[in-house]
Amino acid sequence: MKKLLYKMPESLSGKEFTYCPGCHHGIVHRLIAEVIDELGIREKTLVVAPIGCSVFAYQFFNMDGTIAAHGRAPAVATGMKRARPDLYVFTYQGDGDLAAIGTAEIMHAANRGEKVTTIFINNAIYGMTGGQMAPTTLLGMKTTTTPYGRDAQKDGYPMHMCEFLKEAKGVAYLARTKVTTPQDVEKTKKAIKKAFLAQVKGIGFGLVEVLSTCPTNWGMDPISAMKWLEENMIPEYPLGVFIDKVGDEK
Amino acid sequence: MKKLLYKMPESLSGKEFTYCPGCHHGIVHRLIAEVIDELGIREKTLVVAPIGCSVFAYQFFNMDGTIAAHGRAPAVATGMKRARPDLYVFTYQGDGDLAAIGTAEIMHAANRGEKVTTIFINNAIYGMTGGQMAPTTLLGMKTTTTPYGRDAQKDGYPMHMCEFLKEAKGVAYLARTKVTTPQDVEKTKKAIKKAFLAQVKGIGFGLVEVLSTCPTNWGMDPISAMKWLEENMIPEYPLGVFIDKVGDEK
Amino acid sequence: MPKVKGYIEIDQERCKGCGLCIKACPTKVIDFSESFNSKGYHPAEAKYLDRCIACGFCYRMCPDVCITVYREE
Amino acid sequence: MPKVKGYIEIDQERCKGCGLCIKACPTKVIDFSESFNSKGYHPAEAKYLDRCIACGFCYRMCPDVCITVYREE
Amino acid sequence: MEKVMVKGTEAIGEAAIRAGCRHFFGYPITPQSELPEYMSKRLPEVDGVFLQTESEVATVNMLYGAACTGTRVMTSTSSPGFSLMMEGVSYMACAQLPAVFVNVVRGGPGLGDIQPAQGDYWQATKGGGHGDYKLIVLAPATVQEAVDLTVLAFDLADKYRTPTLILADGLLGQMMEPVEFPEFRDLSTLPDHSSWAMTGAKGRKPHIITSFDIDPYILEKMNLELVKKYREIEKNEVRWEEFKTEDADIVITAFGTVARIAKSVVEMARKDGLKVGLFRPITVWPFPYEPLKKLAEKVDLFFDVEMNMGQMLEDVKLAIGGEKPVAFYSRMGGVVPTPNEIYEALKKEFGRRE
Amino acid sequence: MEKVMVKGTEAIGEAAIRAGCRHFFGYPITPQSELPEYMSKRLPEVDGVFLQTESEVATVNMLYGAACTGTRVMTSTSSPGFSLMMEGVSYMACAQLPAVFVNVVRGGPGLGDIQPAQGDYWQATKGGGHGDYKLIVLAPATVQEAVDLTVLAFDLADKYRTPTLILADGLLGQMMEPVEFPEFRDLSTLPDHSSWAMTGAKGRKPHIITSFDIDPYILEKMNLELVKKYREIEKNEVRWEEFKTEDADIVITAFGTVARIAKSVVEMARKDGLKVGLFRPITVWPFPYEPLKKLAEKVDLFFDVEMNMGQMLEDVKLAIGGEKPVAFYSRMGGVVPTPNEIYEALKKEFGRRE
Amino acid sequence: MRFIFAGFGGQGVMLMGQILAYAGMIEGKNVTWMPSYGPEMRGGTANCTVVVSDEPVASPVVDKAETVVAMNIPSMIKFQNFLVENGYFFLNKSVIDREPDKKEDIKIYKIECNEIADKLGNLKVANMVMLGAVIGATKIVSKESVFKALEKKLTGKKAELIELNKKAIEEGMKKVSEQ
Amino acid sequence: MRFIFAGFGGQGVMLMGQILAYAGMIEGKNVTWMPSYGPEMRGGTANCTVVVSDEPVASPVVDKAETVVAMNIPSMIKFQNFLVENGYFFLNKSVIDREPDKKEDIKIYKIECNEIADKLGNLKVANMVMLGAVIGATKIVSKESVFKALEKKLTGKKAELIELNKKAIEEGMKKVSEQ
Ligand SMILES: Cc1ncc(C[n+]2csc(CCOP(=O)(O)OP(=O)(O)O)c2C)c(N)n1
Ligand SMILES: Cc1ncc(C[n+]2csc(CCOP(=O)(O)OP(=O)(O)O)c2C)c(N)n1
Ligand code: SF4
Ligand code: SF4
Ligand code: SF4
Ligand code: SF4
Ligand code: SF4
Ligand code: SF4
Ligand SMILES: [Mg+2]
Ligand SMILES: [Mg+2]
Repeated sequence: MKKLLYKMPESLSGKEFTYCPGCHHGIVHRLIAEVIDELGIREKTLVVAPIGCSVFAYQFFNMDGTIAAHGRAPAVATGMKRARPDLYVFTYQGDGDLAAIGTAEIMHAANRGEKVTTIFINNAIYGMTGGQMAPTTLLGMKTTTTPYGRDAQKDGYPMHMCEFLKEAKGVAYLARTKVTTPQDVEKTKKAIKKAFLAQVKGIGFGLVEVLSTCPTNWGMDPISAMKWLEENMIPEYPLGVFIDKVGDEK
Repeated sequence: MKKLLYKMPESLSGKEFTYCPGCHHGIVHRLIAEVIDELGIREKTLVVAPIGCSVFAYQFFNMDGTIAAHGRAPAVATGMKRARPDLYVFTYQGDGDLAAIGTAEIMHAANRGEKVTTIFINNAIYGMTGGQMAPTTLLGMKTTTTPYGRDAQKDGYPMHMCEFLKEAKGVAYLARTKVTTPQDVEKTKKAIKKAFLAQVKGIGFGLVEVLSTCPTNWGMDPISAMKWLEENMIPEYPLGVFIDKVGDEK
Repeated sequence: MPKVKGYIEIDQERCKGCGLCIKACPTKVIDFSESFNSKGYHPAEAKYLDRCIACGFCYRMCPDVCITVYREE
Repeated sequence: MPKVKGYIEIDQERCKGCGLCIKACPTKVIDFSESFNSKGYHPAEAKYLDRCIACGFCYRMCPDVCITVYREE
Repeated sequence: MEKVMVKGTEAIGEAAIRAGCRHFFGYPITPQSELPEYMSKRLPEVDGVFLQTESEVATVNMLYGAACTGTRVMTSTSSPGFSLMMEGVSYMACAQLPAVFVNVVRGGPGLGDIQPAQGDYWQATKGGGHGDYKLIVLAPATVQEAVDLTVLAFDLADKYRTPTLILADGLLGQMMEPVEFPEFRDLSTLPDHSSWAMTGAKGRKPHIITSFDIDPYILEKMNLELVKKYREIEKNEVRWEEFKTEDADIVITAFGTVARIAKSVVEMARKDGLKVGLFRPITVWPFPYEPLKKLAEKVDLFFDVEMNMGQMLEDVKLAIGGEKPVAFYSRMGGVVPTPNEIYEALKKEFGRRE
Repeated sequence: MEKVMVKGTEAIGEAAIRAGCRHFFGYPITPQSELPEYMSKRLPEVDGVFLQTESEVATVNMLYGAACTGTRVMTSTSSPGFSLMMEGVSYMACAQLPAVFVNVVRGGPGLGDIQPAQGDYWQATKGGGHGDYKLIVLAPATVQEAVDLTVLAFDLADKYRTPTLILADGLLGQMMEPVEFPEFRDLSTLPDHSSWAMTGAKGRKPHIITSFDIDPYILEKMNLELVKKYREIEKNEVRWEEFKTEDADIVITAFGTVARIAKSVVEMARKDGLKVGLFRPITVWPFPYEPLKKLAEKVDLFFDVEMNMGQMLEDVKLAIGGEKPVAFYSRMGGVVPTPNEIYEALKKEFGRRE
Repeated sequence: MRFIFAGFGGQGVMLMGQILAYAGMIEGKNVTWMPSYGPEMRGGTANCTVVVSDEPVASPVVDKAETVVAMNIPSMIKFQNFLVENGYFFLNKSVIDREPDKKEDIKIYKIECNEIADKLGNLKVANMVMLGAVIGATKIVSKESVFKALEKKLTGKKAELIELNKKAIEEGMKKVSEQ
Repeated sequence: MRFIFAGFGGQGVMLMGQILAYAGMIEGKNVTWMPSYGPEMRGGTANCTVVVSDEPVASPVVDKAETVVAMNIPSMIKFQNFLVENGYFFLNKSVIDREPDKKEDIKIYKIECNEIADKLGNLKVANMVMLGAVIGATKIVSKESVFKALEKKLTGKKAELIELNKKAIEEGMKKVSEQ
C-alpha cells in the first residue's frame, strides 16, 4: 500500500508557476501554502501579491487575492486587516518591492504591529525587470544598473531589513532564513508558521526574510546559484531569529 | 571695554523666526548657524527646508535655500550633492516629515552614505498642521488625531529613528540630543558640528535628532513643556551618540 | 532497521529541469530524462526508484511542486 | 577670583516673552517687562544687569536669538 | 432633522458616517485636517476605524485594501497629498474598487499655499493618474451640499464600483454653515459586494482583484469594460444647477465656491436690469455637456469664472463648440474673487461686446 | 555622422549625454529600464552621475535637487512611475526648474501591462499633478525623432526654466532603428543659470527656490508669471507635421507611434485614390490648435486615432470647434493598431458619411 | 452684516464667532463662519469671520467688515483697515493699552473684558463679555438667540459653564449700553 | 519583409535579428528591430521581430511574418501561426526533435545549428549559422552587408569572434543552398 507523504498543498491553485527553472520563489510559495493548510485558514486568508516576479502569486494561491502597487503591499494588507480583522492577510514581497520603494510602508506596518504576515524574498536583485541592482545587492556585484559592480560610495551599501525591523516595537516575529537544502527548507517553514501564528494569535506583525536565488539574473545555473548564495549572501545577511514573541508551539 | 561674546550668527539672515514663543526650533536654527559660521562654509552651504513649522527655514538661514516636498528633503539634498559635490548640503526636518512620509528617503540617504547632513527635530507632534499624532508621539499622549490618547494597538508605537538608522552602514555620525538646558545646548552644538564634519570630511551621512518642545500643540507654557520633555520623552528616546566615525576634533 | 521503501511521482510536463531534486536526493534516485517535455526542458525522471527512502527531500526542494512522495507500507 | 562682569542686550521687539532666558540665567538678571512689545508680548528685560556674569546661558536658550552678550573688560 | 452649524470638513465626515462609512485612512494636511481629526474622535464611537497613515501614498493603498473587502471607506486630503495618490487612484479605478476621496483644494502648484483654489480641476476630471480612467467628481458649493454629495458619493461608488471624488476647496472645508444631516444608514442595507469582494474563499472560487493583465488583448477588454461603465455614468449621473437661466443673455459658468459667489453676481446684475444667469456643474465629471450646449442656443455670452488659469473653461468650450463666445475671469493662488470684482469684469466684457 | 542602430530608450540616453546631461536619477520599470541601464554604463565614461533611486517619488525629488543647482538632469520612467512623480513635477513646474522627464507609456490604468499605449496623454498635457502648471510635452514617432526631441527638450527646459516631458511608448522605447546622433555639446556653452541657481551664496544675496508663498496675493503673482510663460511657449514652440494634407479630404490626427502607423494608412488610401492626409502634433503641449483649425477649413472629415479611449480627441475637437466631424478609432490596453485595421475603420467611417 | 473676531489663541475668539453665527441661524438668517487657518495661527493669533444676512451668503471670506472685534494689540493693528465707514470697532481694553490708528468715521467700544470676566470668577469668559457688547451695540441678534446658541454649543461637561457665560454676555451688554 | 526570431534566452536570437537589421540599414533599406520584452522573457524564451523594407516602416510589431526562425520547441509552437502563405520557416534541428503543426504552403528549413556550430568550435555561433541560412534562402541582404554589420556590432573584446561568426554564416548559407 502506498501512503501519500508529500503532495501539492491545497492552498496552491495548481497553476504552473511562471518562475524560471530553479528559482526559489516556488519553494517558498509551497511552504506558505503548507503552513496555511496546516493552520486550516485557507478560507479565511487573503494574499497580497507584490510587483516583481511574484506578481502572479495571486494566481498561484488558492484563496482570495490581489496585487498591490509596487512596494505598497503592507499598506494594502493594513487596509484589509483593519476592515476585516477576522480574516488573515499576508503579503509576499521582493527586495525591490519591500526594501526600495516600499521601505516606508513596511517600516510603518511593522511599527504599528499590524496583524499581518509578510514573506520577504531577498534575492539581491530586481528579478522581474531584468536584473537591476536591489537595495540588497552585494558590494561588487554586477547588475544591469551596476555594470562596474556595486560601489558603496556611489550606490550605497546592502540594506539589512531585518536589522532595521528588529527595532520596531510592533514586530512579533522576525527571522531570516534560506532554502538551499531540505533542512533549510524545513526551518524556513517553521519560521513562516510562526510568522503566521503571530497574526493568528493576534500578537503582532510577523516577517520572514528568505534569502533566495535568481539564477536568471545572476547568470548562473540553479545549482551554482545556490552555492553562490551560501558563499556570498550568508556572510552579509546572517541567518537567525531576530524577534520571537510567539513562543513555542504546543 | 565691552567684548562681544555671543550674538546673532552670520549664517542667520536676521529675519524674525515664525515659531511660537519658546519653541525649540529657534534654538536649533541658531546652533546650526553657529556651526556653519565656525566651519566657515556659509558661502558653500545649501539649506533644504522641510514642510512643517520650519518650512520657512530657507528664509532664516543666510544662504542658498529651497523647500523640499514633505518628507523628501533627503532626496532633494541627494540631488544637490550629486550635482555639486563641492558644496555642502543640509536638511532640516520634523518628525512628521522625516519619520512618517519621509521614512524611505531618510533610510536610503543614510544607507547610501549620502554626504549630506540632517538635523531632525523630534517634538512628538505635527506642529505646523495643528497637533496631530506624529510617529514619535508617546503612548497615551493626546493629540488632535489621538483624542483618546495614542494606543499602541490602534496607532502603533513611538518610532525610534536613530535606532533604525544606526543599522545603516552609510551613516558616519548619529546622535540624539536635547536643548532644555544651556549645557544640553552646548552638547547639541557639538553633535551638529560632528554631523557637518562627517560631510565636510567626506566620511558619510550625518544626523542629529534633537528632542524638542512644541508648547503650542502640547498645550503647555514653554517652561512646563521643557519639564514634560525631560520627564516623558527622555525615557522613551534615550540620548546618546549612536555612531561616530568622525573622531575627535583636533 | 528495515529500510523504508519510498515511491515518487514526477509531473514531467510541469518540470523545468532545474535539477534541484536531483541534487537533494540522498540516494540518487533521480536524474534528467534524455527527452524533452513540451516546454523544451529535459525533465527530472525517477530512474532508480527502488533506491527511494521516502525522505521527501526532492519534494522539499522542487520549486515547481512537481513531485509527489509516497511510502510503501 | 575676580568676578567676571557681563553685559547683555535684549532685542525686545524680537522677543516673544517665552521666559527661557529667565529660567536659564543663573544670577537672575532677567525678568519680564511690564509693558508689551508691538507683538503684544511682555518681553524679557535685563533688570539686574550688574549681576550678569557673561555666562551666555540666556543667549544659548533664547529661541529667537534676541540676546547679545558682552564681557566688560 | 434639526439644523446644526458645522465646518465643511466635519460635515463631510459626519455625512460619511451616516452613509455607512466606518473606515477612514488619512494623513494630515491643511486645510482639511479637521476631517481626519473629526473621524479620529467620531469613528471609535460607532465602532469604526480611524487610522492616521504614514503618508498619502500609504493612504490610497490602504483604501485599496479596505475596498477590496467590500467595505465603505474614505480618505481626505489636499492638493499635494492628492497628487501623491495618483498611482493608487489609477489602480483602484482599474480594479473597480469603490471608495470616496475628498480633495480640499488649496493654492498650487507645488507647495503653493493653503488658501482656497480650483487648480486641481484637470487633475480630478482628466489626467491625474496614468491610463484611461475617470473618477466621478462631485463639486459642492455649500456645506449642506457637501453633506448631500458625500452620501451620494458613497452610493455612486458602490453602484458603479468606482472611486469617486468630492472636489472641495479650503473655503468650503473651513467654513461653518447650517446643515441638516440625513438619518444614519442601516449598515445591513448597504449594497452587497459578495460577488466580487475579498472575504475569504469559503465554499467558492477565489475572488481576484487586479488592475493587471499581461496579455494586452485581455487588458483591452478590461479597458472597454471601463469605457462602457463611463458611458453609462455619463448617461445617468450628470448633475447641474441652473439659476435664472430661462431668460438669460449672459450665463456665468462656475463650480464649487466660485459658483456660490457668482450667484450674488447674478443678483447684482439682475438688480441692474442685466439678464444674467448661472450654470453650475455639480458633477464636473461627468460634465454636463448636453445641457450647456442646449443653453448655448439662446444665450449670447458665456462668462466662465474659476479660481485657476482656465481649466473647466475647456469643458465649457467643448460643450459650446465655438458657437458662442466664452469670456473668462479668474483669480489664482488662493485668492477668492469677490462678487464685486466678478461683476465689474462681467460688465466690462459685456460692454466690449455690445 | 554615421547612422547606427539603437533602441529608442538608449537613443534617448545617448542624445541626452550629447545634449550635455551628466546626471540621471531613475528607478527601473518596464519598458524603459534599458535607459537607466544604458546611463549606468555610459555616464561614468563621461564623468557623469547615474544613481538608481529608491523609488520614483525619490527620483523626482532628486531631480528637483539637482535642477536647483542649475545642472542638466533627466529621468525616465513608465506610467505608474510617472504617476508617483506628480507631486514633485508640480513642485518643479512652480519652482521653475528645468529638467527632462521621459515617460515610456505602457498599458494602463493601474498596473496594466507593459505593452505600448497612449493612455497618459491627459496626465501629460492637462492634469497630472495639482495646480495650474503645464509641461512642454514632446511626442516622437521615430527613434531618430526621439533623439532630436531629447536635445530639444533640454534646450527648451533651460530656455523657459520648465520641466519638459518626452512622451513615448513601449514600442518606440524598445525598437531599434537607424539614427544619426548630434555632436557632443561643449558643456561650457550650456545656458548660464547663475542668476537663480543654488551654487553657494558667495558674494551675493542668497538664491531661494520655492514653490510656496503663504500669502495668496504673492502666490497669485507667481501663478501669473507661469501663465505668462505658458502663453509665450504657446506662441513660440508649437510643432507639428503635416503629411499630404494639401489636398486631403480626410485628415487623420494621431501622435507618436500611432502617427507612424497612420502614415502607412495614408499611403494605402492614396493608392486607392482616397485623398487622406495626416496631421501629427509633435508638441502635444503646446497643442497645435491654430494649424489644425486652419486645416479644418478645407477638410471634410477628421479621423482621430489613438491608443487610448480618446484623449487627444478633446484637443482635436477644441481646435476644430464643432465645425467639422471628428471620427475616432482606438485600441487600448497595449494593443497596437495595424495599418490595415485603421484603414478599414476609416473607409467604413467615410462610407457612412458619404 | 460682516464680523471679524480676532485675538490670541486661547482667548476664545473662534467660539465667539460660532455662537454669533449659531444665534443667527436660530433666528432663521443665512449665516457663515469662517476661521483663519494654518500657520497663520501659529504665533498665537487667531481670527474668524462671521456673516449674518437675509440673503444667501456668497463668500464667507471678507475684505471689509461692519464689525471688527480685536481682543489684543496685533489684532487691532491687523484688522483696523477692514472696517467700513460707520463700522463698529470693539477693543478689549484689558489688553489693548493703546489707541488704534483708525479712529475716524467709526464707532469704537472699549471693554475691559478680562476684568469683568475676572469679577465673574473665570477669566475664560472674557470672550462672552465681548460678545455681549457686540450684540448689545449692533443688535444683530437677540440675547435669547445667543443664549439658545450657547445651550446648543456647550454640551457635556461644558454645560456647567452655560450660566456663567450667560452672565458674561449680560455684563457685556450692560457695559455697552453704558457707553 | 517581416522576420521573427525566437528561441531560448542565451541562444542569441536577439543578436541574430539585430545583425540582420543592421545589414539592412547598411544596404540603405528602412529597418526596424523590436524585441519581446518584460516577464515574457522569464522562463527563458525570447524573440524579436525585424522588418526590412523599401518604405518607411509603420509598425515594428507584426502579427504576420514572411519568415519565422524557431531555435527551440516552444518558439516553434508559439510562432508557427504567424507565417504567411509561402513563408519561410527555419527550425533549429539540433533542438527541435518534432514537426511543426503548420506544414502546408510554407517552406521549411531544418538546420542542425548546434552541431555545425560545435564543429566550428563554439556552440555560441549556432545563431549565426541560422542567420546564414536565413539570408541564404531569403536573399534579403547580401553576405557582405551582414559581415559589415558584424564588424560594427562586435567591438572591443568581442571583435575576436568576428571571423568565427563569419564562418558560421557561411556554413549556414552553404547548408541552405544544399537543401
Ligand atoms: C511604481 C513602479 N515602479 C517600478 C515598477 C517596475 N518594477 C516591477 S517589479 C520591480 C522590481 C522587482 O524586484 P523585486 O521586488 O526584488 O522582486 P523579484 O522580481 O526580484 O522577485 C520593479 C522595479 C513598477 N511596476 N511600478
Ligand atoms: C504631501 C503632503 N502631505 C501633508 C502635508 C501637510 N503637512 C505639512 S507639515 C506636516 C507635518 C509637520 O510635522 P513635523 O514634520 O513634525 O514638523 P513640525 O511642524 O512638528 O516641526 C504635514 C503633515 C504636506 N504639506 N504635504
Ligand atoms: S528572474 Fe529571477 S527571481 Fe524572477 S523568476 Fe527568474 S529566477 Fe526567479
Ligand atoms: S506649533 Fe509647535 S513646533 Fe510649531 S512653531 Fe509652534 S511650538 Fe514650534
Ligand atoms: S523521497 Fe528522498 S529518496 Fe526518494 S526520490 Fe525524493 S529525495 Fe530521493
Ligand atoms: S526540482 Fe522540480 S522542476 Fe526541478 S528538476 Fe526536479 S522535478 Fe523538475
Ligand atoms: S549672560 Fe549669563 S548671567 Fe548674564 S544675563 Fe545671560 S544668563 Fe544671566
Ligand atoms: S528667551 Fe528670548 S524670546 Fe524668550 S523671553 Fe528671553 S529674550 Fe525673549
Ligand atoms: Mg528581488
Ligand atoms: Mg514635529
